[in-house]
Amino acid sequence: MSAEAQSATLVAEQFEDLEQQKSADTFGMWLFLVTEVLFFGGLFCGYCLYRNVYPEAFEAGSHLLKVTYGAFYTVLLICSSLTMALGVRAAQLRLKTSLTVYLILTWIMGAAFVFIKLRYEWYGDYLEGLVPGVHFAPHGENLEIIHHFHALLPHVSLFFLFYFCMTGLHALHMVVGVGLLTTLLIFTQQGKNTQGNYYWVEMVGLYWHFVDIVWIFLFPLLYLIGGRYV
Amino acid sequence: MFEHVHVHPKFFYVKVFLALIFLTALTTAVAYVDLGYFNTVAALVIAVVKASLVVLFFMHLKEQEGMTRVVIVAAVLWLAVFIVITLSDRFTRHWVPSNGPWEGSAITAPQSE
Amino acid sequence: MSTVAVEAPSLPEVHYLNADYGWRSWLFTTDHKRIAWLYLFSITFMFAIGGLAATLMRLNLVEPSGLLFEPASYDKLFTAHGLVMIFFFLTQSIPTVLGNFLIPIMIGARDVAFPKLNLLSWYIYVLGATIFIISLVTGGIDTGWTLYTPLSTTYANTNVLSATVGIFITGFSSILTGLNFMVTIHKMRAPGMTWFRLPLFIWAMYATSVIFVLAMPVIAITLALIALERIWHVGIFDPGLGGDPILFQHLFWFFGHPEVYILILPSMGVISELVAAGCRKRIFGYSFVAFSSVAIAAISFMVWGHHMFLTGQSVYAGLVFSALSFAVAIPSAVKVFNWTATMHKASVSYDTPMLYAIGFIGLFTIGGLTGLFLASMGADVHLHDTYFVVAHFHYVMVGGAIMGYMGGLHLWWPKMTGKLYPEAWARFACLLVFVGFNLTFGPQFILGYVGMPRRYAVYPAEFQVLNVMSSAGASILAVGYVIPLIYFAWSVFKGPIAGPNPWGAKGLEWTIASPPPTHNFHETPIVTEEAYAYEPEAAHVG
Amino acid sequence: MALLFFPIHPPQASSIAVEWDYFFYVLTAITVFFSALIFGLVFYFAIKYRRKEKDEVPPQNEGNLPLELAWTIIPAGICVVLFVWSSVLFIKTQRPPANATEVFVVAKQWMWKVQHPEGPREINQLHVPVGEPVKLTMTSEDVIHDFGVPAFRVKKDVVPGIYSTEWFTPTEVGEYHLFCDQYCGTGHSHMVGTIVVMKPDDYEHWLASQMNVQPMAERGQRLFGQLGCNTCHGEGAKTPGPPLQGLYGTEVKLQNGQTVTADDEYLRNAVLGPQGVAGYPTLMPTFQGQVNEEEVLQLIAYIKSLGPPEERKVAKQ
Repeated sequence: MSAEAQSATLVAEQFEDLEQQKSADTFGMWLFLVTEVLFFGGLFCGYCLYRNVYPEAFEAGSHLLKVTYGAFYTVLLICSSLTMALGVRAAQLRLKTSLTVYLILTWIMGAAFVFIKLRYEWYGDYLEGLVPGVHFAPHGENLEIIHHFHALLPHVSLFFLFYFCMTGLHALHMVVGVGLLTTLLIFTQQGKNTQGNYYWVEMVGLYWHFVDIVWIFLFPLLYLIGGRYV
Repeated sequence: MFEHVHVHPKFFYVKVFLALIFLTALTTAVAYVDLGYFNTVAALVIAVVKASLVVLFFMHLKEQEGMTRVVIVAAVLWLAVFIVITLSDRFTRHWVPSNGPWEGSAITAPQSE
Repeated sequence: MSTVAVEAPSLPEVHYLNADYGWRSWLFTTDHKRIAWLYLFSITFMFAIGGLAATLMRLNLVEPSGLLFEPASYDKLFTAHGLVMIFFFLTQSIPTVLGNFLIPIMIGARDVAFPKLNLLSWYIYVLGATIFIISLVTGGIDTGWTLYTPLSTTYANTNVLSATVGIFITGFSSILTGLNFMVTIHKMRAPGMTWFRLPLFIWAMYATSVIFVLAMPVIAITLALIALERIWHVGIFDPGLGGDPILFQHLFWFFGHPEVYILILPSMGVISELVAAGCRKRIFGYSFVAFSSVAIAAISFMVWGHHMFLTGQSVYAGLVFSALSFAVAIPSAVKVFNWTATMHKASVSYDTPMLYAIGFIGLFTIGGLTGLFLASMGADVHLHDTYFVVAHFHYVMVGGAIMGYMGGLHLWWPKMTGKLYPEAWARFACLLVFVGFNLTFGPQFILGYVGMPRRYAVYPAEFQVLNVMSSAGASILAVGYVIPLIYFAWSVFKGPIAGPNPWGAKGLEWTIASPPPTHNFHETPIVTEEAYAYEPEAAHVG
Repeated sequence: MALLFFPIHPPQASSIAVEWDYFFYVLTAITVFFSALIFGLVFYFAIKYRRKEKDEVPPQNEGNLPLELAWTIIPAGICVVLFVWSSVLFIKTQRPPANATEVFVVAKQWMWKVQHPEGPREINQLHVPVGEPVKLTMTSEDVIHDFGVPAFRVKKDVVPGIYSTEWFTPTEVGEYHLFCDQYCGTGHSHMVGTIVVMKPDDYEHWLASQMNVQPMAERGQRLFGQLGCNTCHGEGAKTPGPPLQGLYGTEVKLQNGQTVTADDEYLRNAVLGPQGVAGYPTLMPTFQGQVNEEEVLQLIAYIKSLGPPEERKVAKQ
């Protein structure tokens, strides 16, 4: 079978066969995601601590965020996860055209996420003086709550510290993801992903879904909990 | 080689997708109702369910070998240990241990001034 | 079946060292054995820097008022010593040199699972180390290796930022190495190489890799937060802005304590190999030793608070941490007893690797037992942050980790180079290390008990005699480390040819030529026996 | 113990030191015993079973389950005993007796600033009477320090933003080292001082000899006026804030519904970053930056002097 010969060229020399290579690569990817869990974990730990120490301040901070953005991103990322999953399916079935379409859709949604986040949400936050630290001085909407508890101000700043760190780190991962998708698209055009070795697509998919999961937690933690009904 | 790989129908993914969208709407809606402490619980439970859906079905964890599952569980467990113990320190920091039965009056002087 | 060479051995015609020539063949190599060499050179360089800093520190402490330096310079020296030794030498030492060289060979693979990633790890390491060295020579850093906030974030005005960037980058090198090793051990084992046929070194390296993967990301994010706080003063660790400086210690030690097991676990693995080879005997209680490595790795993540008993940490959290810290002593004790029992009715060789192993067992026992003092909250009230702590962790890190590393280098040097080192010199150096080490750090236990705090550039006069003893020991120790450097270099060019199995030891690495061919095995080996399957003479003769 | 050229034993000058040393000796005995055991066995085996022929291979064995269990369970048992003992000892060191004399310590790079409630202030020195428990309430103005007294076998980190406490009962008259044990920057090794333990008479004499002393509470009262705290917290203030008389030690209900005890730490936070108290408008500005840690302690001393919780009556100054 020619597939046999073809796969032989795909196997790196340290592996016995494609099966071993695939399972090693996939396991490696999962391990990488584990390191990512703990990488974000440090921030989540800090967030949990301060949220419990300064609950009012964190709720006030959450109140200053625009939930529309958060919900929109969540839907956007879930959609992109769907197209990514369908992309992996297309690669499994060796459908080059559908794979390309799904990858482009995912790419567009990922890029849109990053663009909207930076251009509109973060820039808006910046204009409203929500950048944490010694210059923290909110002057946008919904500030009654802060005026009510003006002593909370430094602690609200802590909330925004976590907000920027966590969403920033997440956005950084999105940028990397979009880069990976670009590479995948090029490979797909060269026909590399639809000849049986779909697992490159699968691994980028794993990464993409992981980044989606991080957002699934960030959305309620930052935009929702306690901040909506005050 | 890869012929035995299991390919799910498209609808399989769409079902998961719809569930995720529904849960997103649900968590947002719940956040607008003041349930006190329960708001946090609800938000976290929904987030965990959503994450599990993604991991199990989009990421095919269900079809991964046992070791991968162990690794994922271990990572989450480790993170939980990390956060729980750190928080437990912060919130018991002001607890002063009470008198133990082992203590004589030599160390703890009478409690009045 | 002992295969001690009878006829004069000769080098194989083609092996990994002469398969290719030129700097490109080294700097762009993906051969795990050559990458091991790249690491060996770079970490030896870092060890020299860290050792130099230690020598200068000990020299300074000869006088109570400081012989050479102002406190500001002394502070930079001990910070450089700690950071270099922990992050740029010990973390890499056994995993990246011996681990890289041996893991694929021991499990019967052609290479690690991701050879390019392996090389990338080295480049990341070099990048991080370079940035760190630049930050040292352009002014240094004076926060102590623990980088406690708010000192490191607000008050120190040295190169904290560039140094943390260097460490941050290096951390990713370790993460990738750990990931690579885990996948290799899981997926690349030769047919028949089941988990319980693995050499104990592999078990130890596996446990270490787990810690790399789980702990290193946390220090990365912690360092990033330090950088953030230093640049923008966002207040996360600043009590004035509502931050909690103790949170930093949690984040740091959640990484930091597993980190010290990253340093000692590989060494324990090496010692198992040294004892087995030096005694020609299966390790007593193989599965207990194997599982104790895993147990140590697991518990090591839940004991970090014993560094914080006196920080104002909750007494209740302290109790949990203390109990778990005692618990981690037990698997370590199990290992020591098993190594000792292995020597019972064995054939104990006096070759240098076995001498290092004997030294390790004794010194690690002392290091481990003195750890009990610090795991108990009551004793820690007095001993915390004194020289007792310094002595304790040097018994584990130097008496343990470095003894293991040196012993391992001596055992596998013939495999790595195909040449033998001069045995007499090696034994002499080992003796010097043992004596010098005890003279250096033994008195520090007393110093700590008497109350001398660590990180003091000047100290009350009554501590002088003990400090002079310690400094004298350090100079002997330094000589003990320089001698191997010389004879190892000599042996590469002039050493006698070793042959494939100079020790008559068991294990896949001894079945192939020394130095091994590029892909280790001409045919994938099929493993049919357990590790350390030494066959007694009777069976052999019959 | 001056048997040798160097000290091998720190002075034993507090009530805890005796207990501590006892525990330490037991630990040392265990360490010496097991180290000697392992060293002895290793050397004995190394000599007795040395390799006699070049290609000798000894008989093999697999291990021994009872032996494995023995050396797992025996160390575990020892560990349990040590854990319980050490934890009891530790808890004793963490809970000051109620009748302890209070002394306030503020650490900064690189000195120890000590205030006695009676008024005397010291730098890098602490005078205490022998035989009486002393409780230190400590905080830092900058980085983390550590107040360590080897002769008393006590130490505790001094953390900015937190009041940490440490206590001891000196048992021997003399002068002892005070060390900063937590690395705190360039001057770390110069952040040392002396603890002077005096006979009670001498101590009284020393207290009396301190010139121009004003008790901490009085200083606090003066500050109270200077900072304008009277405007809201004084008697018959126009914009009423919560009354402070008899506040110390009582339960305070906050606007967020929580109830906290008005202890030192709460009062410090209330001065530096006020939280709304239930029933009052949140008008109070933060005093962060306007008062230093020593002054906060004086304010607290003043509030404390306004009467114990039982008697909610106005203490007229």
